[in-house]
Amino acid sequence: MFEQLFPILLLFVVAAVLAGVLISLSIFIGRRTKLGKKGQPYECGIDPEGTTREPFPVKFYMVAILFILFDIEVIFLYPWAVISKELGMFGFIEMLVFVLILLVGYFYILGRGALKWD
Amino acid sequence: MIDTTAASIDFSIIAPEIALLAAAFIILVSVYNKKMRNLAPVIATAGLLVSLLIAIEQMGNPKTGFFGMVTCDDFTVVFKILFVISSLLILMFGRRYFVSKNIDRPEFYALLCISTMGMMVMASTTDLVVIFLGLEIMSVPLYVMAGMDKRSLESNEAGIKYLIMGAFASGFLLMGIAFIFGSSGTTDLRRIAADFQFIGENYQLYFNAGAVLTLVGFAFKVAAVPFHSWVPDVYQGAPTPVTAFFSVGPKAAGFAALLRIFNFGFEDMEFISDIFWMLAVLTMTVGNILALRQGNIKRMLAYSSIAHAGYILVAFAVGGSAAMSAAVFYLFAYGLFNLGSFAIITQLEIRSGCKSELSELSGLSKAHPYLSAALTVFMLALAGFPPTVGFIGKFYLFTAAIDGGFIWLTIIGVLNSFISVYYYLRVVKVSFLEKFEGTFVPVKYTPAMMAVLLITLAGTLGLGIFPEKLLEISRAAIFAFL
Amino acid sequence: MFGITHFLFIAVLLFGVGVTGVLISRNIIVLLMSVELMLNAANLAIIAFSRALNVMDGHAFVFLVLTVAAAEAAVGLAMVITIFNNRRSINIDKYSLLKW
Amino acid sequence: MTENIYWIPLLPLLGFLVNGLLLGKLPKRVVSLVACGTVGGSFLLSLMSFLELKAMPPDLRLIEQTLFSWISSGDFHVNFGFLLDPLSSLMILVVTGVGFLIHLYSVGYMSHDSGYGRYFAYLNLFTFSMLVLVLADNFLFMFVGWEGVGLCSYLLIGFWFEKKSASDAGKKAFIVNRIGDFGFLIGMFIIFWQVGSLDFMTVAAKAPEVFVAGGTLVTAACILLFVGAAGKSAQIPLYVWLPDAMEGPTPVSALIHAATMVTAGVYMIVRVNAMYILAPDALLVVAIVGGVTALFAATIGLVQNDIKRVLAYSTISQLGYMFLACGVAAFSAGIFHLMTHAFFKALLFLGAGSVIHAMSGQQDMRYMGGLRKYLPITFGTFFIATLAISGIPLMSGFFSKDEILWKAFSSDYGHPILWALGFITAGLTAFYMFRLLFLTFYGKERMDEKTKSHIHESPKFMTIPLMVLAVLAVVGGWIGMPHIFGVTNYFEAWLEPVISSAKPAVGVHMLTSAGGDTAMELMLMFSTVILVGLAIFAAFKIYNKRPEVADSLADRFKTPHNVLLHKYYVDEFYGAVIVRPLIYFSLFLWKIMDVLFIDGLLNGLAKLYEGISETMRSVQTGRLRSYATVFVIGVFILIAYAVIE
Repeated sequence: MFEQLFPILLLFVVAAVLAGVLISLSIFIGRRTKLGKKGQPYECGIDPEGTTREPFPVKFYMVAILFILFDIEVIFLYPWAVISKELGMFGFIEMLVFVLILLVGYFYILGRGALKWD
Repeated sequence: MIDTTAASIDFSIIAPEIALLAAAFIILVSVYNKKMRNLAPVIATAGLLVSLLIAIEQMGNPKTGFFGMVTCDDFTVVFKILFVISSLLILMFGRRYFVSKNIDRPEFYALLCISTMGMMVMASTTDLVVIFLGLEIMSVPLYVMAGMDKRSLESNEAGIKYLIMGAFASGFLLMGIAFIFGSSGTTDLRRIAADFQFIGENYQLYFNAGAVLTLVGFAFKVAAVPFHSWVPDVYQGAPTPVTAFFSVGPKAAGFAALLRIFNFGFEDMEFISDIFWMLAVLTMTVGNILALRQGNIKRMLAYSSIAHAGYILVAFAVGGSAAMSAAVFYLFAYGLFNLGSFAIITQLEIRSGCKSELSELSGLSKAHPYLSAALTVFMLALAGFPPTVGFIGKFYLFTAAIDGGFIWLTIIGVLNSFISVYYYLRVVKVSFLEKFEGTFVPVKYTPAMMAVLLITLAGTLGLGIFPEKLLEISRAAIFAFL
Repeated sequence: MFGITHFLFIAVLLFGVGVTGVLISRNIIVLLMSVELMLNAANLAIIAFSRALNVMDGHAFVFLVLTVAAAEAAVGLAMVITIFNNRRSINIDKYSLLKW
Repeated sequence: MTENIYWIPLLPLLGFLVNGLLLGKLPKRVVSLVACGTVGGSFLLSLMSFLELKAMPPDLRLIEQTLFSWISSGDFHVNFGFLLDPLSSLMILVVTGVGFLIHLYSVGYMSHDSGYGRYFAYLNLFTFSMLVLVLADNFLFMFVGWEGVGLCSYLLIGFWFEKKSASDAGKKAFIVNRIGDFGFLIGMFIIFWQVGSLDFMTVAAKAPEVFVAGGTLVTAACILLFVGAAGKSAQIPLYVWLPDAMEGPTPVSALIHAATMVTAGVYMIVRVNAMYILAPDALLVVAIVGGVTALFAATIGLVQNDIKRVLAYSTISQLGYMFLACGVAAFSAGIFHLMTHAFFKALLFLGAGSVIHAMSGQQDMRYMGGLRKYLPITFGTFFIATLAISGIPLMSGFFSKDEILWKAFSSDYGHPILWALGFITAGLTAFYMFRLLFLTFYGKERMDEKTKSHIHESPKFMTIPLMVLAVLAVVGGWIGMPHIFGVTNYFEAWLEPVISSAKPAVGVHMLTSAGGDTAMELMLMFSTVILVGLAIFAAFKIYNKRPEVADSLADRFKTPHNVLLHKYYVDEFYGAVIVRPLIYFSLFLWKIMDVLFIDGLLNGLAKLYEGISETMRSVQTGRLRSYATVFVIGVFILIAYAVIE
């Protein structure tokens, strides 16, 4: 019985405990120094000018996001590839439809100019 | 060997979905052409109409296909009709709003179609996996639609809040489905319903936990307290026609899934009824009380939509065919007058600078007597006054509850609906009994807006006086799977 | 004995970490990652169950869930970009224009 | 005519549609023609159906007409159906008759108002709703009219929305009506649950079988229905909205807040009298609330200075009489008083409207006086109405009030205490009504010169309805003369078929009736008349001879300190020994019970809810992480519940 109950109880406990532990850990373990030097990137040398966070062009994000999507969609090709012989023509047509749907998306982003690099 | 015979793969079952998807694809591909871009609403309307016609054609002809993954009975069809009609109405009055806010983009119409398709998928299956997929197909476009006004900080915020909370809730739902799958060995509700007693003592706990988590996932979608917190923020921040869309379709889809799962799949679970009881009471009460002091109409309607979810949850606590058909009836009724009220708010917001604050309505009855009369009718319907369809819906719901012996729940429900009258009639009071200072910008009605107002008005009053047909339809929907 | 319970233990643990992450993190990106963690925890549970029950359904389901998660992440990231452009901040606690 | 009852409510609806849809596009003449014509038409139709009904044998005087089926689900059927029987035929006569006269009057009264078309549209909508309420053959359809009249009343109270107080007044009406509706609906649900039908006829027929006489369920249902009635008909503690409702135009007060809508509660109780007979305890509650309200409101009426507020409290008090009658199972007496009251109270309000009209909007009686010679017709008719309401013999109010008092004393459900409540109220009524009359029409002219120069008798549109109502206020009671006068009581005979003839349930209730014979009846009648005479005499002495003294007296009595200081006034007039404590008591009731306690309770209720709302809002911080926290807590609680189960 306990075996079965365990994961569910855990769900209760872990979330509650973990939240408490993580917060208190950062309070107790983390040392806090108020020295101004600690906040600086370099202890010696020239102070950096401006911010280190150079804004990337949005293009990078865009391409990355789109890459994730198309990358993940390809997952569906694997199972089909494994049993494509058993599925035969039917599976092939289904897969074509699937790729077609992907293509619609692809044409859309092309049309919107999301992939234009400059 | 996998069965790929024609009997199992029957595309006629999912023809309404295909029509919507086709419309969405055409719109997406048409971004190449300027002229075609402007045709997006027309294409979407055509897709929805075709889908509606096919759906009506499917009525009374139950079918199952795709290896039992897709079921198309009267229940499905009734909900499909509800989704399509609500999307159509939104399409009709949304365009002008988007144009006036300068956010009219063809993508919206594609997203609308895809989201509607997701709802249809949710309603047309008895398989938890497919329900989950439908939910996501519906939700992801909703997130985008909430944040579609890119320059508006409110809209941004609504979008991101909805997305994170929605994904969070999906996580719980998925965990719930995992537990149910683990303890019963299947995700098909029909098999779960058939083998229910088969679940061994040891797996009962997993199953219960899974059922609760699944319930939580859908409670989030239908905005039941305490899973409601996103509702007011998202409703207020999203562009008004989008808010109108949120308040009807997705909510009905959530309830459709709940109906399938808990009234059909897990019928015999005693404690689920108790949970619904608690949720219903909490949802009604919190929704109504929080709505009391709202100054923004959209936010007020958000809380009101929470409260209405509470009334519908009463039916789930009661169970049985009468209560369930009352819930379906109520969803239709609520869709009608809620869309009507949102149409009026949209119409008012088209005036520049309007932020749908309650105070902006003062003296409306003098400037726009017909508009304010229509608003009054919708508010009365929301409050459940006779002879509107809102009254019939509530009456039907509460008599079912009384018949089921849920007297206290009924009393709480009636009390709540009286509290709600207070804030609905405040809108009437402000528009009729308060003086307006300043100058009125005249409102121009587009023919489409006029049509929406007339349809919803006629529905609200007409179905209040002749509810017979709708009652029959909602009963047919429930008897489809009983 | 190494069995289903252990997988579930890991799954629930991951899920709990995800929930905790949503509750305590202020960075929207971290929030999105936490949510993904929750979905993948559920995936792990499904796979474990599927193996224990010796059926393939769960495996197929997991593929679907993965794509769903990717779609949510994509939309989420796109939104983060927009909102960052407008507000210059991805601290979720600062997004409280809409309240009460 | 009896085949087409539905035309009676339909005509005013048509009037509403025409005036409402063509708002601002019709000339005033057409608006008034449509509004008055439709109501007048439905009055004629009501008269015809009444006569046809009368020609039938008494047992068959019942016409049910179903327009179409409204809700039908399983074995639950509700129709849009009308029921014409002696009771409803009387009611539609009163509603359309008095309603028509008030419509006519409004043509004159509202002639200068900018919202002319809107006003008549509301008025017609009201008439329609009221007719639906009265003619409905089941609870649910009645509820349609019930809510409709409430809504129209709400809109008409706030008709002049430039007045701040007018839109505030709506709020109280609102809360009270919700409490009333709650009672009505829950009562209705209990009836449906037990009887399985909402048809009045079915309920009346089945109630004795379904309910145990004196049982909990029937008592609960009856008391809940009475809560609904009390909300609509302004009984303690739900009466507070009625005095505030006087912010609306005066003809509205006459029609809605005196003659028709506020009597809906009485009508509803008589409609289901077959159930009340089964619940003696509920009847006792009705009788006590009615009697106490009659006395309470009459007492407060003594010290009001606003002419319309006096009449408002008077209305509450008279409604109390009607409930007293119902509470002692003298249902036909209640309806009889409802009818005569409709005549004289409508007349009083219209007369007051005429006075206000002449006084350029002044409503405070302290600035009136001596209007008798300026407004001869108004004065004459007002005088008749005052006689009628005071219960001067041979006027309509005399017969109806006397019957109630006698039944309160002698009926199986009656008791001398209940009679005493009504008896004292009769005296107070005469006193405050004559005070009103003297302050307004007699004595020194206390208005300023500017107002004085404007005083004029009202136009014909206003005076003709006054005269017609005056005739009715005199002769209206003659159809219900008591048996001891040696004549048939036509009224009682007419209503006999609808009043349940069931014998009182065993044991009745804790009060035992005194019974009584003819000699007793005569004696009680005389004592009432004598009391009324004394009261009029006192009012005459105080307010006619020395109105200024009375005014200063009332002012000085506001604090106990002043009362003691000015003891010497006591000798100044007759009857002061009684009058002084009375006025003092009245002020106490008004300021403490009415304004502080009951008003405070209702406002407190509203404040409480708003406070809870305000507090709960703070949980909705706008921060996503707190939303997620609430979410997770919810999940934990639900899972804990599921696991424990």
